[in-house]
Amino acid sequence: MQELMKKRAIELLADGTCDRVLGWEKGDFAYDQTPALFHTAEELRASFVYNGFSAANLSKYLVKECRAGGKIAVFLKPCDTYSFNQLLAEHRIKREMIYVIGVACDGKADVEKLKDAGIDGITDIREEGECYVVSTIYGDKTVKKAEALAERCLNCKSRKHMAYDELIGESGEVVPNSGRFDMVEQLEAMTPDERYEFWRGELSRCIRCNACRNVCPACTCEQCIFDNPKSGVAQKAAVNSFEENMFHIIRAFHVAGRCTDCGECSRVCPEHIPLHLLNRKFIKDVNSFYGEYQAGEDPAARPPLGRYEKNDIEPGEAGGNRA
Amino acid sequence: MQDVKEFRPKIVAFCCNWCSYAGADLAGSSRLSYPADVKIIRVPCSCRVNPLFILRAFQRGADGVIMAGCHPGDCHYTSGNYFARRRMTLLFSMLDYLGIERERTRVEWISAAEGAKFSKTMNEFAATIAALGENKRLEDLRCKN
Amino acid sequence: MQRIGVFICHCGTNIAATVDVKAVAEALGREPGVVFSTDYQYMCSESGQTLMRDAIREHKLTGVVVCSCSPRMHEATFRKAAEKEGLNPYMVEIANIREQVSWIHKDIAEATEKAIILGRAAIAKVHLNKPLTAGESPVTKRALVIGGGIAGIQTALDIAEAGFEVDIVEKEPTIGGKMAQIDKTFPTLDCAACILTPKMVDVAQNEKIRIFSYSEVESVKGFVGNFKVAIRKKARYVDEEKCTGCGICTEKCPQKKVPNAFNMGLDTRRAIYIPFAQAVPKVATIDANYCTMMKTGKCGICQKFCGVGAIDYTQKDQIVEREYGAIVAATGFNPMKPTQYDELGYATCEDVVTSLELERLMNAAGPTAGTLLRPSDKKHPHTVVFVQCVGSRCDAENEKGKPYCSKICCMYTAKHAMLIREKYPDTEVYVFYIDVRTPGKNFDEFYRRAVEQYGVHYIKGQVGKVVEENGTLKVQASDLLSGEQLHIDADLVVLATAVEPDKSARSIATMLTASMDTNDFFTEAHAKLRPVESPTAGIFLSGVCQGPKDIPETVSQASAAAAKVIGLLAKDKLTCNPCVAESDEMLCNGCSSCEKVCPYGAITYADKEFRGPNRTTLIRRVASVNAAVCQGCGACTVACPSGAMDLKGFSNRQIMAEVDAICKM
Amino acid sequence: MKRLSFARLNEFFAAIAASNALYLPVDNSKGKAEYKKWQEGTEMSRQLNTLRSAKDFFFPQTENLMEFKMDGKSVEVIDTRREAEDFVIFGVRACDAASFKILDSVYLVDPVDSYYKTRREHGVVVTLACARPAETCFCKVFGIDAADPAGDVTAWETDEGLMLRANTEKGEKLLSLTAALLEEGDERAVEAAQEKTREIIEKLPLSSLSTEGLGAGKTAELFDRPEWKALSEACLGCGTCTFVCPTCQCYDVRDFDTGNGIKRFRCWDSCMYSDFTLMAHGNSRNSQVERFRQRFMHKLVYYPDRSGGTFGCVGCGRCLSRCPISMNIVKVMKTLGGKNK
Amino acid sequence: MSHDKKQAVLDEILRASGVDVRKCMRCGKCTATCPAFDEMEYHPHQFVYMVEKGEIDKLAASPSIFKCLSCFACMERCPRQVEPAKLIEAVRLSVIRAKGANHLTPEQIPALLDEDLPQQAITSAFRKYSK
Repeated sequence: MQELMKKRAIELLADGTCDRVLGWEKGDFAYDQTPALFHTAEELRASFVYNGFSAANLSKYLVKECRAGGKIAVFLKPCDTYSFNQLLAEHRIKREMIYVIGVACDGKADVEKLKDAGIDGITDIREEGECYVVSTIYGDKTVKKAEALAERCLNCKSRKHMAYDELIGESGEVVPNSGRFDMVEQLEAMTPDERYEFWRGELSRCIRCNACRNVCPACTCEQCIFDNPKSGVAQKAAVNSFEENMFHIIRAFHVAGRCTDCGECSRVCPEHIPLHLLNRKFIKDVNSFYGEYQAGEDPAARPPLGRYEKNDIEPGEAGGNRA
Repeated sequence: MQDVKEFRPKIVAFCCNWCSYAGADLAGSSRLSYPADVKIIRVPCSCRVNPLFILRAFQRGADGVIMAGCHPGDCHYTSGNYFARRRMTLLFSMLDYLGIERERTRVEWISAAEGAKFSKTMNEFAATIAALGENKRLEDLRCKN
Repeated sequence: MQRIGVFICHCGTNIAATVDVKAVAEALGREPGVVFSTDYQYMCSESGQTLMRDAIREHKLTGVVVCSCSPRMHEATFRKAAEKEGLNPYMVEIANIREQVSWIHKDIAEATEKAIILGRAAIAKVHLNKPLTAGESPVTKRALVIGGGIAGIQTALDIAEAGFEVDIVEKEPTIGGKMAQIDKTFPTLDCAACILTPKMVDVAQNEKIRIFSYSEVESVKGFVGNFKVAIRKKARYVDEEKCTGCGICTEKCPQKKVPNAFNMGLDTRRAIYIPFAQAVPKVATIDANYCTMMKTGKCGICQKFCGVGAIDYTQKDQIVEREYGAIVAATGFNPMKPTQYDELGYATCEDVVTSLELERLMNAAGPTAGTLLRPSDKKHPHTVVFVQCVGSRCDAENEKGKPYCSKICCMYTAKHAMLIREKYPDTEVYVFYIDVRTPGKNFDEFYRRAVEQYGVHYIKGQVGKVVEENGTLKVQASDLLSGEQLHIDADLVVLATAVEPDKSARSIATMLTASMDTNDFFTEAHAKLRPVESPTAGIFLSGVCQGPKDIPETVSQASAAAAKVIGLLAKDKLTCNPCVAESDEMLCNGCSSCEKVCPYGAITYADKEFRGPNRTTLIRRVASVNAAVCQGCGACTVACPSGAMDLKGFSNRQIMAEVDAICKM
Repeated sequence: MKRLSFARLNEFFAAIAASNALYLPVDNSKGKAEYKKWQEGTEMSRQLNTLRSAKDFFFPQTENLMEFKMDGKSVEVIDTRREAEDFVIFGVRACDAASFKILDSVYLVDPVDSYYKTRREHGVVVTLACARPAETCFCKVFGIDAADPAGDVTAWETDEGLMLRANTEKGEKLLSLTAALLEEGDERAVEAAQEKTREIIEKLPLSSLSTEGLGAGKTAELFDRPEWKALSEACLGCGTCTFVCPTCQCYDVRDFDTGNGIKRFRCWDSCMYSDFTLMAHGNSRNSQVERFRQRFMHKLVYYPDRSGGTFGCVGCGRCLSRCPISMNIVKVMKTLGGKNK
Repeated sequence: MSHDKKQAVLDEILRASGVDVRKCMRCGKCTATCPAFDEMEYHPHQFVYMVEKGEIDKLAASPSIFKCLSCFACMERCPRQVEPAKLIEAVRLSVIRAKGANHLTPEQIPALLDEDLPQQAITSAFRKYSK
């Protein structure tokens, strides 16, 4: 797969389809890949990588890259194509500046899962069939891929590419019962006190590093209101529980109807706060109140907060422990 | 024993200029009273109410926030309250999801002719908030001393 | 830092009796930025305004807060006064301490505290106010009148008289409305047709007036001065241009059994018809529900007989788009059909009729050619019972009726009773009333004539039951004054049913974004001071659509509405509301979220060049707002994810400052 | 050298907690270590290191500085400083212990930061030598010995129990509080443990990282290097690296308007943020590449310039595992440094 | 009766009936519709008026209250939702209660039943007397 992609990228550079390729660059320990631009075949040969640890959603970089001029090729996993479509819908990127290569994905690994399982001193990870062979300074260990699967990939909503110019590997199907709302439902079933305790426990760990916001492909504001001293609500580090709540509620609301559920927010949170549960709540609510809608599925679709029905449910009917 | 102050809830009511604010005026000219704890902020339309304002009110010590607008279909701006309704539905659902008392937030559609409804709604809401007690889950203690 | 002046109005004792105005002035005077604070008996008075103007000048005020009545009342007054002193009018804010404080609270301490807090919120807002300048928008010099009854006719004629174009949209095939169905008018007893039809002819002949009959308003877009209205011209299957109104078709049509709506269904007409002889436009209309040709494709007799080839069975509804500067709602009323009152027997007894049906039964052009004959056996009735207030004056909880007094029934019933007694002196006439209400010039005299001169029996009490027995209507009623229960054998019972706004009014109000009350009457901008305007700018009210009225009142209101329309159309430019949305291009993402919620299409996008970091330039798509089109609802400001869109006069910071001030410990 | 039997660890903590607030790494609900106040039943984490660094104790994420109270038009300034309580941090690793020196060199030189100083004076640091360093560890590169950490007291987990050595007067005092629980310990057990640790350190992939070409005096050489662009390309501009970093010390001073007054507080800031260095005239670092460069130049060049060559990084490896896009100081050093290719 | 006591009786009747007598606009439709009109000394609209004036004694002493058939025609027809029948019921109850235990017990009823009595009348009687 990686070699196919590399070969294709080199061809695209050679035939002038694009002048740079956005992909993932090898790191020190196999799992620490960095999104990078490759301008030459040499660069690609030297450090391009694609494997079970190529987790980053590259679509957000296109906002910046579209302004840089010159056509860019980008590798997008199925979930990344949703973000791509959403960015297109919001005019944040220009389709004609981008050559999309859809790449198949059978779920990404989360190195934290390996570490939590007690594997430390990792120096390299190889894929062997359904397993990862992890080299450590304490010897080799073999782990089933399924056991290392990232949380977000356990509830993968779709293996289908929503947009591409060409595909490498096969595009799958939308997963009908992904179970991605199970946890939301569990929370809904709790009492308000339990929910409050749950979220206080989670959000109180927030260090306001803004990783969730800055990685989010829906958060592409020129300047975030929380960074804008003129907005009247700018904050830096959260001083108290209110500010922790405030930031996350407003951010979730801000991406309501726009979030593609790519899961990057939770992936990058250094404190492992399950931020996707906020976004999924909105997605679930939108689905149940206003009909099924997945941001990024169709760039021409009208977003749920940009339309209405005369008989929409009343705010008083929402919330509470619904059966 | 510290002296326990009687709990006087703080309630912010966002009222659209065309219907609910006029409804409040009618309640006033009809001498239909409602608790002084309710303070009205005039906005052109319910669709002007940003979730930020609601959180801000709670931060600053409000115990309840109510938004009142024209009845669906009667919006002065045709569709503003329809959008407001969706926004508030989602916001309230999210607040509930975070375990913040659902009853602290409310939306009512009150026309310019419904002075009585305005008064009744505000009385009810104030009673609900008084029963709930002080807002603890979305408060910012910095604003309390 | 602003230099703010605060003015507390006593409003006589309206405010001062419940709010300690001195204490409020003193407390607000201590607020940061407040350099002058005082109280005064009537701020809206000439001397109150002078006080404010003097203070603006002497204290070099940059902002003003008036604590008084609702801003819906006097905001404009105070803003104008400030403007005269050179202060931007949008630097004035009102704290509503009358409707929201003194009128609803009794405890002085509590009311004073609340007044101070509302004052603080207004001060907090003024701190962030910025001078705003109103833009201008052009005015389309044409008015639309929706409804072609006497209200619409009068409004249209008056507007046309002033030299402006007017369109009338009437959903029926002819203009004329309810007045055309009425026989005589009170208190003069002159013939309705005699005074209405000349006006209808005037309308038809006036070059400035265009009638869209058999048409309905489909959609309304735009705003004051610049409405765009789509009118649906319903297919009447007759070419209006060709039809001469000769009426041959209406005589030859073989389908004779169509209930005649103009005669309240008391007789029949043909499937192709002209509602009545003086109809305007006098053009035939095919009732597709009954026309044999339309239903089966076989017949075509009218087409054969039409000398000018006006019949066109293939005609389709047509949508006409027109632009207007002002719109007048004159959608009128219908008398309630009292079928829900089983005890009154309307649904079961043919000889229980409504007052409008009686009009037709007494009209020379009606089904009985003006001779009063009862519907069942076409015999002359000898005992007639009138029942007042049917469906009017009910409790708000009562599902059968309306809570309001229909206003016209007392007078028209007196008229009916009088006319019957005059024409048929052998007839006994009973009127059961709750109260007889006759305010109006020569009205009570008229009613007394019915009693004194014509011997009509007025009985205080209500009819409890009407049952038909062998062609006689057994009326059971109470006479509250004597305490007796009466049993009257009547030949005809006439119900004075409640006036109901026309069913179409609700959807029209929605299109016009005009507000309505719970009874579906249009709400006026101010019950006393702006009775013919809707709160929505550019929308005016004429006739019963605003509330029950008799003909003289309808006509005067119609002319008043016309005067307001003329005043508007006489302007070349309108100053726009400056409280409109504005996009901060530095923050705008160009995501189009705002555009999707804008009801006016006021937002457009363009790629613009910006300075990037370190002397680079970059091109970004950004939104801009057309200030002349924007109406300032603020939907976009919340839809905007980046906070780039804000509303002038109601900015995020201003509203949050109010929130802060109100919630302050 | 004192010895504490592992069985009596709980008693040891209880003895300290009797007169001090005792903080130690505890696993949170996500199985990650964070410092928590000890109370009966608190179990110490077995993780190598805490998710956030120990700098929070002396330089908390947010801190009130003073208040202004407003009544009408009058303003009153209120000092909100409170006498700090004595506290003990147990289980600090060598890297974090070394970071305190770096923070001290910033905050305890003139003008002394009195808020920081007070906390520092009231805090006792008990370090714990590393037994099983991770692949992301590279403290050795900066001359830090994970087997022999600094601190008021140093502790080793050995086969014979927990070995404790007081390094300072504060440390002596702390151990004297728990004297009843301690026995004399054998240096050799410590040495054995140290040897094991050092063996592992030698095998760590990053131990051979070179600082050549970096450090004091390299500003001119490194500032305009073209590689900065590619290195920073993927940087999201979030503050994760700075907030988990034990040596990042930048803060912002902000005012919070409560309606009745102002609370002036400081909170961590990050040079990665777009509004860092925002001034009245605008911003002097307008692009992410400049901000990115600043952070690493500070750690690798500017700080050494001012501190006699000491690097502003202690090699704890937190940024390596936490960066959302896995860009980190090691990659920067490898790209810009001399001998790392 | 003292004024206070009178007021207390009145309040109790208003409370028990749930009727707002002030809503009455004196149209007399209740009376016009009443099938028991001829049997009554005071008619439904007078009931309402008398309660409003506080003339409970007069009303309580009148046999009219037991002539009411509880057919509810007046309630059905009243355009102002005054519900005179509920008022009559409340007055009747207050009279019955004042009599203490001096009324029928369930055991006595079977002996008094008339076979020809319509079921509706029995039910109506229970409603009237058995409280």
